[in-house]
Amino acid sequence: MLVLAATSIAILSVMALALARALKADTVYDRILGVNMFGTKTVLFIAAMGFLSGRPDFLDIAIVYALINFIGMVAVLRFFEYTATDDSPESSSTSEDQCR
Amino acid sequence: MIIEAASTLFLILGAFFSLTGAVGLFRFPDFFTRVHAASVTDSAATIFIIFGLVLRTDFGLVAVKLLFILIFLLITSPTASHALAKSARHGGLLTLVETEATKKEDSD
Amino acid sequence: MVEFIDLVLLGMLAITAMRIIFLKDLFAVVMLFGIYSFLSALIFVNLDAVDVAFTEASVGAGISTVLMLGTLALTGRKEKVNSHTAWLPLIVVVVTGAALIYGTLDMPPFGDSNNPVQQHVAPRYIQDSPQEIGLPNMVTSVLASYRAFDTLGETAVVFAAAIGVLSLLGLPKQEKSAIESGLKSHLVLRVVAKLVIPLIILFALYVQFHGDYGPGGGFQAGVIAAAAIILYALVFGLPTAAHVIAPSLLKALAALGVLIYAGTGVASFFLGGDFLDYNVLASDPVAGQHIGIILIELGVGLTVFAAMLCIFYAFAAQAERTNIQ
Amino acid sequence: MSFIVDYYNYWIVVFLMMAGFYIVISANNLVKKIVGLNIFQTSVFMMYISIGKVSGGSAPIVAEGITSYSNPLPHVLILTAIVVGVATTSVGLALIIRIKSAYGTVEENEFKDKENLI
Repeated sequence: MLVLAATSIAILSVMALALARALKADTVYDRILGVNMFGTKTVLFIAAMGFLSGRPDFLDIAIVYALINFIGMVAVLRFFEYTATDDSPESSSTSEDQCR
Repeated sequence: MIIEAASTLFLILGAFFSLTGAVGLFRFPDFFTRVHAASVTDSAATIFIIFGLVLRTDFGLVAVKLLFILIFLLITSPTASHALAKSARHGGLLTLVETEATKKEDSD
Repeated sequence: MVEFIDLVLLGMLAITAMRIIFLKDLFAVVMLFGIYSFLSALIFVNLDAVDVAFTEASVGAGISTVLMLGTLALTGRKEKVNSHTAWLPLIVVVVTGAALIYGTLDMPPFGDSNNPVQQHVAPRYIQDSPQEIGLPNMVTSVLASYRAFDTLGETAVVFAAAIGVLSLLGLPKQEKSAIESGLKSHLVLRVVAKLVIPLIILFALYVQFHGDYGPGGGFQAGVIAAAAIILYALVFGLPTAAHVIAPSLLKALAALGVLIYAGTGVASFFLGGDFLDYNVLASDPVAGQHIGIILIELGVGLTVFAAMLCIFYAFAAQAERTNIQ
Repeated sequence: MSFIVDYYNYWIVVFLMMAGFYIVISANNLVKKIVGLNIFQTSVFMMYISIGKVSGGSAPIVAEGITSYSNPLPHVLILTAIVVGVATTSVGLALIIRIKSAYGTVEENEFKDKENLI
């Protein structure tokens, strides 16, 4: 039980770090990386939390998280393709803005 | 007893790998190394933690669901990292070495 | 432990909300909003609302993020900086917030089992629904049987929203010579998407039919199935997806779902019961409840699937039209 | 101390609600307003779910060995509210797209000069 709690807290702190990365990113890509890591760690956190509370039959939610995280990533990449063909000077300048 | 010990070991390893990945997310110098740190540890931590949890079930439906999550994450997470790195490359992001090389060219 | 996790998650949520206020890059705002949805879903899991968490994770984080990104692709991703400081809104917000916090002091304490809310209808649902309806998942029992009227209304709202979006934006036209779009350069992604989409659809079916026993049900299953097709459309382009599932078919499906739902009600009418009273659908009341719940969950699932996909098609068609011009 | 434990949940909900409210009334960009509206909405959801929580209770799905369940009624209300919320959000976003194509801008303060266009 103690190990589960420790693992949950470790995952929770990793989530906090990934969130910090997503909140304060140098480039857009770093932000997406933070969001992606946050998503995968959340999946693990839900799984661990289910065992911690003694009802591990709610893993369906973790599966949904994994699915939606992936779809969200693909949507973001697709959005980049649009803005890259649409107005590439503007979109590249915005990423530069965040860079510096 | 052995199963419990193995589960504990797996969970601790998984937690350790996740933490190193998070540190890597901050400490590595350029975006591509950060992707590397994040995605490699992501996969390792997923494998360890899920196996650690599977050992705590009675190997029924819950274990099957956990394995489903594992397979799904092992397929999608590296793909997402790869696609992200690829589009960052297309978007004109440089590695640290390349940035230094361009700086040197500028100063020459 | 529950309180500790709750506190940490709520803290993360508050920080994310603060960051959303000050960010000017709308793309980052939408990304953070996705995190915000995921975090709130986690809080729902922690507060025992597994069905709600399921819905929030699939609908809130998935569909809203995709739709907002589609809108941003059309409207531009930079928010213009306004020079004047917004003092008046800040004062309004602080005063309202102070009043609300003063109001919370009169509320019953968090988590107390003697709160008024826990005394009235909830005990009946908790004690009697497993016998009356015969399902372990009380949320499904209440949603689909005790409050079936309400759910019929909600399904109709989703249907109406789809009609609204279609009348505003219009569906993609099926052209033979449509330009190939999609993520052409991402070969790995295309292969993996092909691998993953059947898994997602399988999982959607599981959620649809297992919703009586675990978290899940028609709303969630519809959205997950729609998400599978959305993934297909994102990776392989809208024309290909519209070729697989035609927009005209979706219109019919959305209407069919509401029709199945209302039709179940009318059927129970003709069998001598009240509207949406499933007891009369079979000789045994519990079996009747089962049939009724499966039927209306199917109706809900179909409507939500078709409505969400229609909405996505409409947004994506707008985006592609602007992209081509 | 027990005072804080009893109420912190509601306070953070109020904070989030006000954050959403602030975005709605201060932002000029319509997309950001929609995001603010969604934050507001989510905080209301959280309020309901907090009210339905029973300490020591478990998720309202019958299982052996569990005696205390959280209140299922708020869950039902919020479950449908989330789906309806996204449906209405999508109508709002569709309206924004139409506004963009009609006026060429989604910034609220830029509409002023274009009022006679309607």
